[in-house]
Amino acid sequence: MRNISFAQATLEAMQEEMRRDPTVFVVGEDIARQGGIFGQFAGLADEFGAERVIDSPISETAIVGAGLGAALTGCRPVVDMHFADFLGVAMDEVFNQIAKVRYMFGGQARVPLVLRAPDGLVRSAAAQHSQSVEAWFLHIPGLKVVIPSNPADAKGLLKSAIRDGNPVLYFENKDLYRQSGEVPEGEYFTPIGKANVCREGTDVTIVTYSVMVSKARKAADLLQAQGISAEVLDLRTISPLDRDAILASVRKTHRAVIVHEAPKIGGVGAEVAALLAEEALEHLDAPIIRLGLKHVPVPFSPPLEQFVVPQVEDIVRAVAGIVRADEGSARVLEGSVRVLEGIVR
Amino acid sequence: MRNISFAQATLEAMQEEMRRDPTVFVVGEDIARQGGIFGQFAGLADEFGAERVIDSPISETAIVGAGLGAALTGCRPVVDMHFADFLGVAMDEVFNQIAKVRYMFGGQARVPLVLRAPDGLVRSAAAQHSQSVEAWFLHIPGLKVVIPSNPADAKGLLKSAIRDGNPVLYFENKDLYRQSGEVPEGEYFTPIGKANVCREGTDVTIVTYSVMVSKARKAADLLQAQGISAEVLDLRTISPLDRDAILASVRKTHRAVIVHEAPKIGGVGAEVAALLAEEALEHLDAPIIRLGLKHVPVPFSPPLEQFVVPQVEDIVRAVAGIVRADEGSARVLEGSVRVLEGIVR
Amino acid sequence: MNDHDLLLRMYRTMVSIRLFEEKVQELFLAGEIPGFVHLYLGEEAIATGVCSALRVDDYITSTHRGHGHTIAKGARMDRMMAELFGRRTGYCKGKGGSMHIADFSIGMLGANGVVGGGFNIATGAGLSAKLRKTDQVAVCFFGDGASNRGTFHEAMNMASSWKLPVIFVCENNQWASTTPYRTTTSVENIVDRAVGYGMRGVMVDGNDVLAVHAAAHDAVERARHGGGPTLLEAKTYRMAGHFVGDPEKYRTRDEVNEMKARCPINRFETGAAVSMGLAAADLEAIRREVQAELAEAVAFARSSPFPDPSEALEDLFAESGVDADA
Amino acid sequence: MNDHDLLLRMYRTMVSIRLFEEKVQELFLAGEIPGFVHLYLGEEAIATGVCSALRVDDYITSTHRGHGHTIAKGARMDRMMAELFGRRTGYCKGKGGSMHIADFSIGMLGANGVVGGGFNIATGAGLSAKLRKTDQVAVCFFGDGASNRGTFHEAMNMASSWKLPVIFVCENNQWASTTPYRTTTSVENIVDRAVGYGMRGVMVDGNDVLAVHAAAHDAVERARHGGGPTLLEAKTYRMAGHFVGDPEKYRTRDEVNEMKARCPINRFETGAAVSMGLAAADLEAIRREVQAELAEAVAFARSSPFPDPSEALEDLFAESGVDADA
Ligand SMILES: Cc1ncc(C[n+]2csc(CCOP(=O)(O)OP(=O)(O)O)c2C)c(N)n1
Ligand SMILES: Cc1ncc(C[n+]2csc(CCOP(=O)(O)OP(=O)(O)O)c2C)c(N)n1
Ligand SMILES: [Mg+2]
Ligand SMILES: [Mg+2]
Repeated sequence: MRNISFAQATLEAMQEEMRRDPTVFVVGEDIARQGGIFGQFAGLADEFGAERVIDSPISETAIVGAGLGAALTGCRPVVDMHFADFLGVAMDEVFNQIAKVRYMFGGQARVPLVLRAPDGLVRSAAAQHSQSVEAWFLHIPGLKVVIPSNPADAKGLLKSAIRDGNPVLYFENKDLYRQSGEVPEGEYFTPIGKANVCREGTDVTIVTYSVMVSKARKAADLLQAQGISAEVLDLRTISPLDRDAILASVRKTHRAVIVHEAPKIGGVGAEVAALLAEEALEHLDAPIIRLGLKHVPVPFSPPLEQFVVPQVEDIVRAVAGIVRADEGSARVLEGSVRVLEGIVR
Repeated sequence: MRNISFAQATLEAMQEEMRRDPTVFVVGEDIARQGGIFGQFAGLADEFGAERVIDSPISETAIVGAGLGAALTGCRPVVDMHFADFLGVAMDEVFNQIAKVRYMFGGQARVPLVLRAPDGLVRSAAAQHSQSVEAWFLHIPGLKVVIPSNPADAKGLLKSAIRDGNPVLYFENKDLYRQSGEVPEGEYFTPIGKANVCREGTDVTIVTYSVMVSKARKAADLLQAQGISAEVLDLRTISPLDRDAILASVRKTHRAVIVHEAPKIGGVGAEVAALLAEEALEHLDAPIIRLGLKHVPVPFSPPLEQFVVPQVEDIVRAVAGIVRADEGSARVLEGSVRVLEGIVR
Repeated sequence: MNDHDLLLRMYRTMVSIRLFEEKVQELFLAGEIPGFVHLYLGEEAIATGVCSALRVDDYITSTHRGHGHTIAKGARMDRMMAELFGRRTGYCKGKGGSMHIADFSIGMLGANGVVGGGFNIATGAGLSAKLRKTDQVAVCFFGDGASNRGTFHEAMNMASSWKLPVIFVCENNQWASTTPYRTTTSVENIVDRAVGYGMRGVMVDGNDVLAVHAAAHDAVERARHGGGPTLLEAKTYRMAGHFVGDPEKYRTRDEVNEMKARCPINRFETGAAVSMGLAAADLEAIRREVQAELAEAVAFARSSPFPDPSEALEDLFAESGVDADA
Repeated sequence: MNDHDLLLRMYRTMVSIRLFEEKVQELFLAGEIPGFVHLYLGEEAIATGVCSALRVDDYITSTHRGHGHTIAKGARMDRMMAELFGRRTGYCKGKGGSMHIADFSIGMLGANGVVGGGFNIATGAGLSAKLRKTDQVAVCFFGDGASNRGTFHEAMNMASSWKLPVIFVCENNQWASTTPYRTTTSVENIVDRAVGYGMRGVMVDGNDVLAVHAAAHDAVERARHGGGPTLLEAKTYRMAGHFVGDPEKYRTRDEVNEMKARCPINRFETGAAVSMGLAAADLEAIRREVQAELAEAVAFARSSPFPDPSEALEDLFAESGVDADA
């Protein structure tokens, strides 16, 4: 194990895959000369040349659409979106073309394409450079969506995404780039579609992903001090959701709090909560709480920006709220209900 | 009251608003010469001229973006998207510009803009002409989203949308255009943000909207014959959701089935279910069931197309499933729980 | 291939398209074909002239009006017809229909329901050919209306900046559905836009299959040998309504009839065929063969089963994971 | 307004922009300004020349590099600075910051964090002026890099087809962030693209404020009187990094220094100012006045309060409903 940054981890994945397969290439803005605006492509152009590490025009529909054309004809393109905020510019390409070609054409097409999209808040970048939009893609059949929270998964998921025969959206949080963590030596892959219990607990499951995993873990530490044992489930893949892992954890803990940086309303948290309400209602001892961006665009001014996004204390408060409310009264209720259930079912 | 078609009802709304306010205009493809591909603009050009009923180039970013520019400078544009499927082409304009200008600029801007988007399945139009994408916009702060299910609301909501000082997405289901219904004489407005209980019931709430309302009502009739009393709640507005109406109905019936034509995963139903799991968990006597499009693009072949979308029988089955499961055993449980709750809370 | 063969081959293609489309119209109106269909009637010379200049491993992207391109690139009429019927034996197993027909085995990368959706896909196919160092080329067919989409601009600029082997073929049929193209398009000729991309632009009579073939051949050879992209505008006319069933209230019968007189197939039969000394009997034989093939195609489609509903859940993802693609 | 007044006004505007930007750079590096800032250093003559040809009720749309446009259209430096500081007294109450500054009261419809996001907004403002039968015009400022966005194409085609009163002003500063424009842009001059829209195209030296003013004045007068849109390309150079803090590894200091010698303000001082007989003392006085104004602006920003967190929930929707807007 080594300690490297998230950005460095993604760079290793690119290097390994590009060395192995000459049809892998990367295209986007400020990639070759600048090495990526977050340094995540540093040095790639030197090793692989301008033919495979391509500075594009400011033409998002072209880089995404051409990525599809190249994927259909024998390449494995990696397209960098610069900011996830600009996915909207190429939404038709993602939604009507990339996600659908295989299905519409009856399985003729293979689409080994990766879209990398740096997302999330960073340094007061304001409304058009701070967004997290993964939920849209959960709702679009034909896409896989991954969203790592740490360097090891960043590398392993990017390698899996590049090897996949299907379109994968890879969301990478801008605030995570500089964070370091342990990364295995040698080649490895993080499976797409598998969540990760990154902290075990018994009283509540905090379902989360990306930059919010570290906030959730901090919250779990604080909760521990209050005698509450929180499990933290890092989804890692948003589509397809790891239903089994979510259900298993909540069936164990009987309570769920879901946290993401994207707007609460209509977010991934809604799908997770709905899944639980559909498949595990009888295991729930408390309301399912969701935390996400307040329902406004991301404001510029630092105090406003911090206010609209979930903080560690918000998570602590939310968890404590549902565990505590339960403790006295509801524990009693719960026990009685279980007994009754045993009798009548 | 008169009986007119949904298309005719939208046309009346346009006529009334365009007569009243010379800054209202409409732009889109096949509007003036053709009167809209579903006849929904028939005759408008004759009355208001080519200056205010404008056939546009096939330039969705331009018609949507120019709609914003015109809205910011004293007009009240109505922009027709031709098919909701093409919203992705102008997603950046909708998402990064229209939804955000007022907020980003600290409240300086007014954006009285309506985007009309015909959605849903119709006659095997296949993957790129059959979609319902309202859920994306629920997740975008700064937009209002309405989605009528009948001619009366179609007219009343379109008039409210045009009068609103904010951007409103108006989804109109293609299969509804030819359906007729009662429409009041004289001017009226259907309020944005208010759901409508269009059938009262006591055993379960079917939360739905748009074309699925009539399927839900048919299902409710069939369920009645089985002794199950279903309430049908027509959301009418997707954003902001009428939380009070949803909660009130489910607190009364204790069960919810949510139905839409858009993909189940990540759809509006997820938000509704999550809302219930957060605010009304203790009132729920059964899992919350969601019905929506199976997780694939819409296939062309008629038997496939019918298979992927929720049918009346699916609704009946889903409702009967949760009400029946309850009936024997759970009714007992429920009563006991209520008693216990009274004791411990 | 000698000239004679080429001419006969092109004639066969044009006739195949014409008869296929007439049959589709008939079957659609009879209720046998679901969905929406857009016919290529009157524009046969363009797909024919262009695709006859391509190899089977070259790529094309098509439009909502894609039957002609598909036939010209070499697809089978039976599997096409079955697809239009929504049957399991169709090219897309009934999942696509008229607007989403594709045959990847011959480089036909798909019709497209999104106007202007093909520009960037073709550009990417060209980029891929360049990266993989093959000498394949990619052709993007598109309409006059599509030339107003932003994707036209982004693709043209990218293809020209990077000298990609792409030929952009504008089928200027003078109408974008119900709108005469000059009311929404700011130039008389779409080819005038080539200047804005430093790209070669060529205009041809799209109803003259020999002219189209010659111009396409030239553009393809350039592209194949590193000479970069071409914008090729073929002037033509949409003889049928925008879609089958279109009431066509926006244009007069006179206009349509006048243009029908310029039918590319007629023109070939009475012009090139005569001057190049093709035997009338040979042409007649081709027509008969195509008719027979088409009759079989219809019979094939009719007798093919609909897919089972459960098949709706197949074909979303390729088998994958690290192993499948290693 | 006589020539003398105009010249002095333009000089004041250029100096205001220059000093504002230098101060912003300093304050950003000192950590007083959050977010990202893109400076207009070296490009002052363009916004100045263009906006001096506009009325206060004309519209402009701006870019991520928008301070210059905002000042030139007549905004107050104090409220601008307060916005950059994220304070409640800023133009956008601290919600926008550098990339989203706007002043609707003077027709400044907003900076834009999306490159190419302004094309269609300006076109819509032009459409609106035409519909409302005012004689207002709309100016869209954009960069060489933005000219490769599809929105450029769609807006240019629409504005030309409908003869809208819009002037598209390309600030060709030769770089799109880290990319030299010729590596991704398929034409030498952006103005070459006007042909593809049947639009008038004009190229000027963007470091010559008089030339810019003259060309803009001409375009504005045409637009105002029904003569339709113009594409105006102003050649210039981005003297600073793409954003403050940019390591600029992609270009040499020599290149930058050479271009700095063409400073538009210097050029005005030593050229037009002399030949037109402006008194050096007048120029000096202007500089001093601007400096004082700027010092006040900084003091204003520093002393202004941050918004209260709860204000984050305001300004999403206009008060509305049928009554509010009736
Ligand atoms: C992005 C998009 N906008 C609008 C449509 C609706 N539409 C389908 S075909 C068509 C006209 C296309 O005109 P043109 O490109 O000239 O092709 P033609 O039909 O003449 O072959 C339109 C507007 C669409 N399918 N996609
Ligand atoms: C749609 C979009 N793509 C990419 C970016 C990132 N970006 C910001 S500025 C910039 C360069 C813009 O170049 P140009 O238009 O020439 O303007 P300049 O910065 O030179 O003034 C890029 C790529 C963006 N903001 N928006
Ligand atoms: Mg056409
Ligand atoms: Mg530039």
